[in-house]
Order: sequence, then structure tokens, then C-alpha cells
Amino acid sequence: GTALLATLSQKSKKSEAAELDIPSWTREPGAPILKKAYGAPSSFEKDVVRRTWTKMRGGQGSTLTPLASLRGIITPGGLHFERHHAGVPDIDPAQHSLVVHGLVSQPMRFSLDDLHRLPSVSRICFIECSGNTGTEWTKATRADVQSTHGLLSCSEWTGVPLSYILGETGMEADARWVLAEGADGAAMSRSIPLKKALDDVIVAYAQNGEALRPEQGYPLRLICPGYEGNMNIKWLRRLKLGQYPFYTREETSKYTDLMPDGKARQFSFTMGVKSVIVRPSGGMKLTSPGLQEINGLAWSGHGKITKVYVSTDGGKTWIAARLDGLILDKCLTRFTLPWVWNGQKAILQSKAYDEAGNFQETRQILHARYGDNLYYHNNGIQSWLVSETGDITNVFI
Amino acid sequence: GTALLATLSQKSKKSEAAELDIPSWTREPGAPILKKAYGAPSSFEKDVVRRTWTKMRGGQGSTLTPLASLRGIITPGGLHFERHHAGVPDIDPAQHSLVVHGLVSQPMRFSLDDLHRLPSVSRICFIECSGNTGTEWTKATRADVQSTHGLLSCSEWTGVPLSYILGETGMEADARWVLAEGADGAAMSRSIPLKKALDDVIVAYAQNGEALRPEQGYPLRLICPGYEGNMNIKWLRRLKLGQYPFYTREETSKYTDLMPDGKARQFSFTMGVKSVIVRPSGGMKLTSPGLQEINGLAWSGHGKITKVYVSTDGGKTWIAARLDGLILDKCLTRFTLPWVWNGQKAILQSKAYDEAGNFQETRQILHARYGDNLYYHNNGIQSWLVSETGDITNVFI
Amino acid sequence: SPCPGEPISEDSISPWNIDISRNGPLPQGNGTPLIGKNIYLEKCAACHGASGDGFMDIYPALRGGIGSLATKTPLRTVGSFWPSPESVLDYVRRAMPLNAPQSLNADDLYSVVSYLLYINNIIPQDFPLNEKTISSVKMPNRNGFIDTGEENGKITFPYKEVQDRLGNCFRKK
Amino acid sequence: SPCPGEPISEDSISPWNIDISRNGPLPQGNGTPLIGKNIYLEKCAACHGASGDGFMDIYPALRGGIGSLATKTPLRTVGSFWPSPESVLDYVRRAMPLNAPQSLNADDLYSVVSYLLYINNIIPQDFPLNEKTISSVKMPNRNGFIDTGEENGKITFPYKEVQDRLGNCFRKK
Ligand code: HEC
Ligand code: HEC
Ligand SMILES: [Ca+2]
Ligand SMILES: [Ca+2]
Ligand SMILES: [Ca+2]
Ligand SMILES: [Ca+2]
Ligand SMILES: [Ca+2]
Ligand SMILES: [Ca+2]
Ligand SMILES: [Co+2]
Ligand SMILES: [Co+2]
Repeated sequence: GTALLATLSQKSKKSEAAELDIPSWTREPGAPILKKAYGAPSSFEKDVVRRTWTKMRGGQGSTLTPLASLRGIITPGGLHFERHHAGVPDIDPAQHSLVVHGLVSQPMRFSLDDLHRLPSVSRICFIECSGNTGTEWTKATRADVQSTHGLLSCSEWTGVPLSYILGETGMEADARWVLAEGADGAAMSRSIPLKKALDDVIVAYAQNGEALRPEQGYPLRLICPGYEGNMNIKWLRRLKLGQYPFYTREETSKYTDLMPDGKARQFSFTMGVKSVIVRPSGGMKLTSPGLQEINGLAWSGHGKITKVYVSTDGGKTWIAARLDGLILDKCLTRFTLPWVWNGQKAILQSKAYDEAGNFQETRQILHARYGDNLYYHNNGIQSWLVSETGDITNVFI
Repeated sequence: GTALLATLSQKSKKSEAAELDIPSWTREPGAPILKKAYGAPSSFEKDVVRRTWTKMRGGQGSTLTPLASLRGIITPGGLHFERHHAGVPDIDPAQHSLVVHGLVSQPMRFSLDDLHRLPSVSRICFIECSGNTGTEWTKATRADVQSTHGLLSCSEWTGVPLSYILGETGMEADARWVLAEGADGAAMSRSIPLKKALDDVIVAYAQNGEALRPEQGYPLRLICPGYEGNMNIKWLRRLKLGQYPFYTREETSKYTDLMPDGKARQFSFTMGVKSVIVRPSGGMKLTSPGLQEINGLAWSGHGKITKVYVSTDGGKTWIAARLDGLILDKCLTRFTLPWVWNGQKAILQSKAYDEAGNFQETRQILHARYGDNLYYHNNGIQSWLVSETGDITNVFI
Repeated sequence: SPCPGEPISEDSISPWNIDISRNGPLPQGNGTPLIGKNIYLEKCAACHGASGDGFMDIYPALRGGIGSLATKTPLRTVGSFWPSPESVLDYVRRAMPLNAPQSLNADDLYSVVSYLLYINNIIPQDFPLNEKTISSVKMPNRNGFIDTGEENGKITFPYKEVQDRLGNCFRKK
Repeated sequence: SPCPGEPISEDSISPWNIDISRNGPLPQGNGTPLIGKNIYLEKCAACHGASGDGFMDIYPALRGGIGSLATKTPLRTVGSFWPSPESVLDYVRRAMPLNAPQSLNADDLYSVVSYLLYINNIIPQDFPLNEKTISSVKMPNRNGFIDTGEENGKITFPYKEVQDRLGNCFRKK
């Protein structure tokens, strides 16, 4: 049997005159309750998993979310993309704490229980690695949307606003930056502007209702809504206030954006407005002409999505898609558009707009503007070519 | 180590003068990427699982969501409560279809692929069994909130509005009810008013982004937002339009509400406005006086939550709680309130209001109004007694 | 096909079209409590007990409780609570026996349900239960239900929305 | 305690206080490329290669690429790209060697980083790298970064909200 959400699979043949079968599962009782005290997907969905392009090197690498198989805006915890620099630590929460120090009035240490006693907030927002679609910067390289755009997920995060924690420690007047540091083997560290820290940053202990998943930073993660993925420090152990940025490796050697003149843009934090059609998308096959749903995701680190336009002719004409369900700040937004495929060649594209007035440009235009070497922060328009046979491939336009 | 979200556990002792340890997980690489292609919670969260009070009888019974350990409004798929009448069928989606017939212009059969081609919608809403808190109708029986209120979960559901499907089949003018039937061994069936069916009912194929979990009806489930859990027919195989209700067992022998005169209220569909404090709650222990967060859930089958009041003195005085995050139609809504526990006896209660003008009453008042035998649709106020030692128990007020 | 879904005939659907209700057509068949008793003992008694009194909180009682509904210990059974015999036929056909649902043929179904009615003193032991006689069965609690009226109100079809999204696949009513 | 969290002294934090940056205090220690070479060969070369040229796409090159940044094949290394030696000290101290992070003492750290600078022709092989001399190290790409300015703007503390929710646990600035 084929996975329900894995592909636009071949329709099963039906002989319309024959009587319906009564399948075995209707004629006998199913599995007992509590067979799984913590449940799992159907075995028929076994192909809906994270995948990787990382050449083997232990804990250093990334895995990709199977976007084509997902619906709505929530990414299930088990399918959230991974990016680790020294693997996934197995942290005992009773042995873990968060230290806040530097330019504060009183350095403090918070156990998990302490954080649970503080006022909490929940919000849904996306996390996108700023290397997402980096491989597609100058040409179409990968076949499917998991491989091109899979460093992208979205969860409901719960925790304590960093401003409340800094309300308890107090701050010195000259504080401008916060160093956030993980307890993993990479002691992953980034400098967060204090302006952002006091705006909407959360010290999160829960994701989609439950404790953070180990791959997402159990037991504590910094959530910096709209900022590049790497800044959402996992396995968070330390926050240090300072007057200057800390110039860590991940904001000098990495996650800086190389321009044609050899200079690199530094402290490029916010993920640009972006969208992608996930169904139909690369690697799928349309099996018959007729009514389809074009379905995709749009997001922006600058705020809410305001509009998404879809083209089926490679950008010649555009139609406004319907924004489905919740339209939230710095959050995945689902768009849909009914489409009648006439069996001819088509090029599917989407173009998103955000409330800050940004919109998505073609890869070609961006590439002309920023040169060959940018890699990070590619928010260009993705194009999928539907052939006359219904086969769908990734094309660079 | 104790689970992060399992309890308000004892604070680990800290000797404040000593230097911080560098734990083993900071000194060595962690587990490699893709160790789990489909992830799972930390082993330290192993106590955060579904539990049951059902005496053993195979697939007939229910399991309870661990509400005290959950945050935000999304219930992770693995922790969604279960209620099955003939166990969990293991359905091959390629062998499954939905038949729509009866008072329609053209009976039709839809494969999963057909449904994926139709326009989709996503929404977040709760499902509550109308037997939830039934055990607490006339006295306080169970110790913790998982056991009292755990037949309650909330997910993002994605699928095709039933009105679109009926738009394809057409409808006869005298149609008034829809029979919905499952493919499980109970062929679970309920009559849905056509008014509701055309309003906001969804034929769902996805839950929290991924395919429905088997326990939630994989591959198809009817979602009737705000209606009692049992009407959200799982493993959906058939919809039949008719002029009259079908008087199935689940709307005659069960899920009808017995009044003091021996008559039973029938077709009581909508779940009333309700709320419960989940932290602190029964079975937990407060270990020191001082700042705490009171944190709970409110919901109503009639629409949005408008207000939640919290009392710490058993209902003498009430304080407005903060509604956290999203406030959605027929959806769990999180409320929070900072509270300084002074080390004295306290009785914690919450009282929710909805946009339709309903509010929650004490169990005592409801019990006086409806008599001893109602059981279903208990939306009374829950009371937790905090003793001077910090121990918390369930009390009936 | 240009529109998702395939037309199907009511004939093809008949193996799934199992619902039985007081307002719908009934299966053709016939049975008496005398015949039903054997089926009951063979296929039901192991769970529901030889006399139909159920087993603890695990397997429900199928008899008794008449007159108990307004007391402190109401017992809801086929005899005391179910409002119509069609609902019993419907439920037993779709769900019982628990270990082999949808395995009873129409005669066996009428027989075993007539036996349940008999042990509740609703019909005599030689009563032939079938699609004709069923209307004469008077369930003790047939007037025991009060409709909440939640289902009433205007039925509105979202015409524009469905038209917009289904296009040519929209079948006007 | 009435307020969540415990005061802690900067002294107690010192084992975690490992960041090194151009604006902060430096660890006390000293090393030269000559000493660093041995540490490199023992603890780093297995992955990054005997000459520091890395291994395929798997282990990054630690030397070379100077002058390549504006070409079609930019090579970003400690030599060609990193703007300041403090960042190298910081990263190697926290994250390298990959299999035993935070295992280098201050002298070894200065030594092995001085060796990386040496193989990039930034300092001579007998250069004593320490908290005093580091300011004289001139990284080739020290002026290679353009600040986007995203971090600029007014810093606003949500005073009322925090006061409301922390009550007496709020420490006025
Ligand atoms: C293997 C055990 C088992 C067998 C065999 C079995 N039943 Fe049941 N029966 C149950 C259980 C358990 C329930 C409750 C199911 C539920 O609540 O979903 C039930 C419920 C019922 C009910 C509904 C009672 C009520 O008032 O709601 C009827 C009627 C019934 N059974 C009739 C039968 C008949 C007739 C047979 C034989 C043809 C039969 N059962 C065989 C276990 C069994
Ligand atoms: C077991 C393999 C291994 C060993 C041993 C190792 N490294 Fe690394 N090193 C890596 C990997 C893999 C990376 C890339 C890490 C990443 O991107 O997160 C890296 C990255 C680096 C970088 C950053 C390169 C850049 O330009 O961003 C430096 C500097 C470095 N290592 C220095 C060292 C030094 C010095 C040692 C020995 C003291 C060492 N490494 C030992 C595997 C290793
Ligand atoms: Ca960046
Ligand atoms: Ca009801
Ligand atoms: Ca068709
Ligand atoms: Ca009515
Ligand atoms: Ca304290
Ligand atoms: Ca600046
Ligand atoms: Co990243
Ligand atoms: Co229920």
C-alpha cells in the first residue's frame, strides 16, 4: 500500500459495477487501547520521515522535514528538521540549569522547576535554517521539496519570555547584546541583539504541547521568532549580557553572506519572505487531468503573510491564492488554490508578500543582485515544471 | 532524574558557592543525526503517557491525555486520548474509500487520492468525550487531572469541508441528517444534523500536520468541531444522507443524558463551556511558598472563550486570568495567572465564559439542577485543595 | 477523471449499507426467541452471561432495569432504556458479536434480537420478529427521550464558496 | 525560595564562562606555532589533514583561500575569512577537537590557534600568542564584514507587563 500523504499516488482502480468489499478490519476487532502509551504513525506512513544529504560525520549535519507530506502549519515533533554541530546530547533535566549573567544586576541560575514557576507564553512560529535552499541559489539541483526546502519547520513553543527572566536579574544600562550558549558538545553560541531579546524571544521548554524533543534542544531552547534557525540556541545553558556582539564562529565564519566584492554581510538575522508549493511538487506525478489542489507554505521573519500569488505558466500570469486557516506573525501560512490541469506543460510558482512590504523575487533576480556566492538567505521563487506526462521536476527560472 | 513536564517536582539542591560542573554531554559529541528518522520524546519524559481506567476488555475502552504535563493548546499525536469500541483497525489507505449516498443526486465514492485533490482546509479544535469528568458528577473520585479531565485533546485537523463533498454529489431537498459510519469492527455510527454538516464539518485526513494517527481514525475521520467526541467518526467509510436521524446506539442507549424523572435528553451534541487548572493540580506538591504560575485550559463547543476567572479561596473571590496565545473557535484556550502561595490552605478553581454567553457553574449547582444520573456533559467547576504541606487533592464543591 | 471521485450505484454500496432505523427499510428476515436462544447461547452468552445480566462493569447487561430510570441506581438495558427495536437490530448487526462483527445473517439477527426482547418480557417466546411484525413491538421506554432541538434551524448551503472552489465539479442541487 | 531562581556568583559560573571575544577579557596563557604544531598533529590532523587542508566536504580546511573571496570559488578558512583571532580561540575552546570539546587548557589553546595562524602565514613560527600579543595579529579579512544594522534601534523594556507578572520578584533596573 502507498502512503496516504507521501505522494500524489496512482489512483487505485475501481470496478464500478462490483459490490464493495467488507475488509478484514471491519470484520474483526482491532488493536487494544494503550497498545502504544505514546502513539506513532500508521505503518503505511513509514516513508514520511526526515532524510539527509549530509555526508556521514556523526553528529555534525542536518536532516530535512518531508514538507510535501505535511498539511496545515504544525510540524509534528518527530519530523522537525535537525541541524546539529556535535550531535544530540541526552540531557538529564534535573542536572541542567540556565545561568544568566554578565551585565545584569544579579547573576542568577534557574532550574527547570524555577522556569516552570515563572509566567509562561505559547506561540506558533517557524524555524528555518538560513542555509535552506542554499543549494538552489545558482541552479536547480535537488529533485523534491524535502531536499530543496526541508530545513523548515513550525511548532507551538511554550516557555518564559526572556524579558521576564531579565526582569528578575535586572540589567545594566550599557547592555546591548545577549550571548546565548548551548550545553551540547559544540557549546553552540550566538549573539542576540538585546532589542530582539526584549521583544519576542522565549526561553522555551515545550514544543507542540509536550517537552521539547531532544533534537530540538531538550530541556531548554531559545526561540527567536523570525531569525535564522541557528540563533534559536538548543540545549540552552547560558545567557550573558554584554555591550558588544560576541563574534562567535556562527556569525563570522558561518551565517554571513558573501557578496560579489568579497565582503560578507554580517548579523543578517531575519529570514526573508518566502513561499513554496508543496503539492504538486518535484518528484510527484499527476495521473489525470482535471481538478487538483495547488497547496503550499508561505512565511516571513518580518511578520505576517499578507498575500500569496500563484502562477501555473512560469510567471506570466498570477492568481491570488487563498490563505488557509491561521495567519500568524512569523509563522508558516498555508495557501491553496484549486487548479484544473489540462494535461499540458505547466510551470508552477508562488510569490509571497508580507506585512512589512517585502515580497519574493525570482531566483534569477536575486542571483543577479547578490552574485554567485551568497548561499544563505535564499528566498527566491521556486519553480516546478509539470510535463505533459504529469511528471514534476525542479527548474531554475 | 524526574520528568521535565511530569510534575512540580522537588527543586534540586544547589550549593551556591561551588563552581558549576561541566556535564558529560558538554564534553563529548551526542547522538548522530537521523538516529531517529521519526523522532520521539526524551527518555526522561517516559512518564508523560496516556493512561487508562478501563478494566481490560481488548479494544473497548479509553485512554487519557496527561493534561498536567502539556503546554500550549496542541496535543501531540502520541498523547491524544483514545476511545475505541472495537479497537484500532490497521487500515491500508489504498484499500479504503469514502462512500457518500442516500438523499444525494449522485452517489459517489472517493479514494484518498480523490480527497487530496479536493480543496482543503485546516483548523485547530478540541475533541472532548462527552463522558469526560463523568466520574466527578456527584463526588470527587479521581486524584489527578489526567484521570478527571483526560478525555480531552486538541489538534490541527486538515481535510475537505463536507459541504464541498456534498457539492460534488448534490443533495436532495428533503435531506436533514447525515449518518456517518466507521470502517472499524464497531462500524461506529452517529447521526449528524445536515445544518452542522454544511457549517463546519470536515472530512479530515491529517492531524497536526501529518496523516491521522491510527488511534484517531487513520486514514479518514469526520471532524465536527465542538460536538461530543463520539460524533467525530473515526476510520470514516460512509456518509448517508437521510430525512430523519438514524437512532444509532450511540444516540439512544449511550450519549443521552438521564434526568431525575427518568427521561433522557437526546441529541445533546455540543460540549458546554468548561475549564480546568492543570498546574498546580491534583497529585502535585508545592515545595515552597512564593511565586507560582496557575495555568489551565478553557474550551467551549459554542465558540470562543471570552474570559476565565480564577479563585484561590474556593470561589469566594475571583480574579481574571490572562488568556494566552490563540483564542480560537471551539478550541482549547490556555489561561495563566501568577500566584504567590503563602504556604496556607487554598482551594483553586477556574470558571470560563464563552462568546455565546454561557458560563461554567459549580458542580453542586449543576448536580442540583440535573440530578444524580446525568454523567455525560458535566462541565462543572473543578476544585483542587492545596494543603499547608503543599499537597494537592481533588475536592467536590 | 476530471472531477475527484467516482459515481457508484446504490447496488454496489449495499454490502456497506447496513444501517437499520425506524425510518428506513428493514432487512428481509425472520426469527423467534426460541431460535434466538440457541444463537445467543452460542455467540453471546460467553460475554453477556447465560441469563443476559452482563459481567461486572465489563460486559453490559442486556435485560432488566425496567422502572429503574428515575431511581438512584438506574439500569439502562435493551429492555429498560432502548427506545426502538430497530436500533437493537442496527447495533447487533454492525457490532456484535464483538469478536466477529457483521457476521450474523438476517434470520439470525432477527432471532437473537427477538430473544433479547423476550428476556425483557417485551414479546412472547414464539413471537416471529420480521420486517412486518416489528412495528407491533412496544419498547417500555419508547417515550423516554426528549429531543434537545440542537439540530433544528435553517440549513444553509455555502453556495458561493463551493462554486468558487469546485468550479465545474460543482453539481447544482 | 519566594522567587524562582537562585543568585549565583560570577566565580561560580567561571567553568561555563568560556566565551572569548575581541571585546572581552582573554584567558591567561601562552603558546607558539612550534608548540602548537605538535598539538595539532596529535589532536586535529586526523580530521583536518596533516597540512590543514581538510577532507572533502566533510572536514573544513583550516588554511588557504586568501584572495579567493571575490572569485567563483571562494575558500573560507581561518586564514582567508575569519576576521579576528579571538573568534578562533573562542570556537576551538568550546568545540574542538570535535571528539573532546572543552578539553584544551589555555596554553594548548593559544598554541594550536597560533599554529593555525602560522600555516596561514599570518604570524611567524615563533610568535608567542597570548592575551597581550593578540592585539598585534592582523587577520587578512579583518575589514571584510559589513554590518547589516539589523540589531540597531531602540531597546524597550516591557516594564508594565513584567511588573504585572513578576510582582515582587521584579528587580528594577
Ligand atoms: C467477546 C465479547 C462479546 C460477545 C461475544 C458479544 N458481546 Fe455484546 N457487547 C460486548 C461489549 C464489550 C459491549 C459494549 C460495547 C461498547 O460499549 O462499545 C457489548 C454491547 C452489546 C449491546 C449493547 C448494550 C447496550 O445497552 O448498549 C448489545 C445489545 C449486545 N452487546 C448484544 C450482543 C449479542 C446479541 C451478541 C451475540 C450475537 C453479543 N452481544 C456478543 C461484548 C460482547
Ligand atoms: C573528529 C574530527 C575533528 C577533530 C579531531 C578536530 N576537528 Fe575541527 N572540525 C571538525 C568538523 C566536522 C568541523 C565543522 C564543524 C561544524 O561545522 O559545526 C570542524 C571545524 C573546525 C574549525 C572551524 C572551521 C571554519 O572555518 O569554520 C576550526 C577552526 C577547527 N575545526 C579547528 C580544530 C582544531 C584546532 C582541532 C584540534 C585541537 C580540531 N579542529 C580537531 C572536525 C574535527
Ligand atoms: Ca545570517
Ligand atoms: Ca450527548
Ligand atoms: Ca472521477
Ligand atoms: Ca428534532
Ligand atoms: Ca529562589
Ligand atoms: Ca552594529
Ligand atoms: Co541554520
Ligand atoms: Co465520547
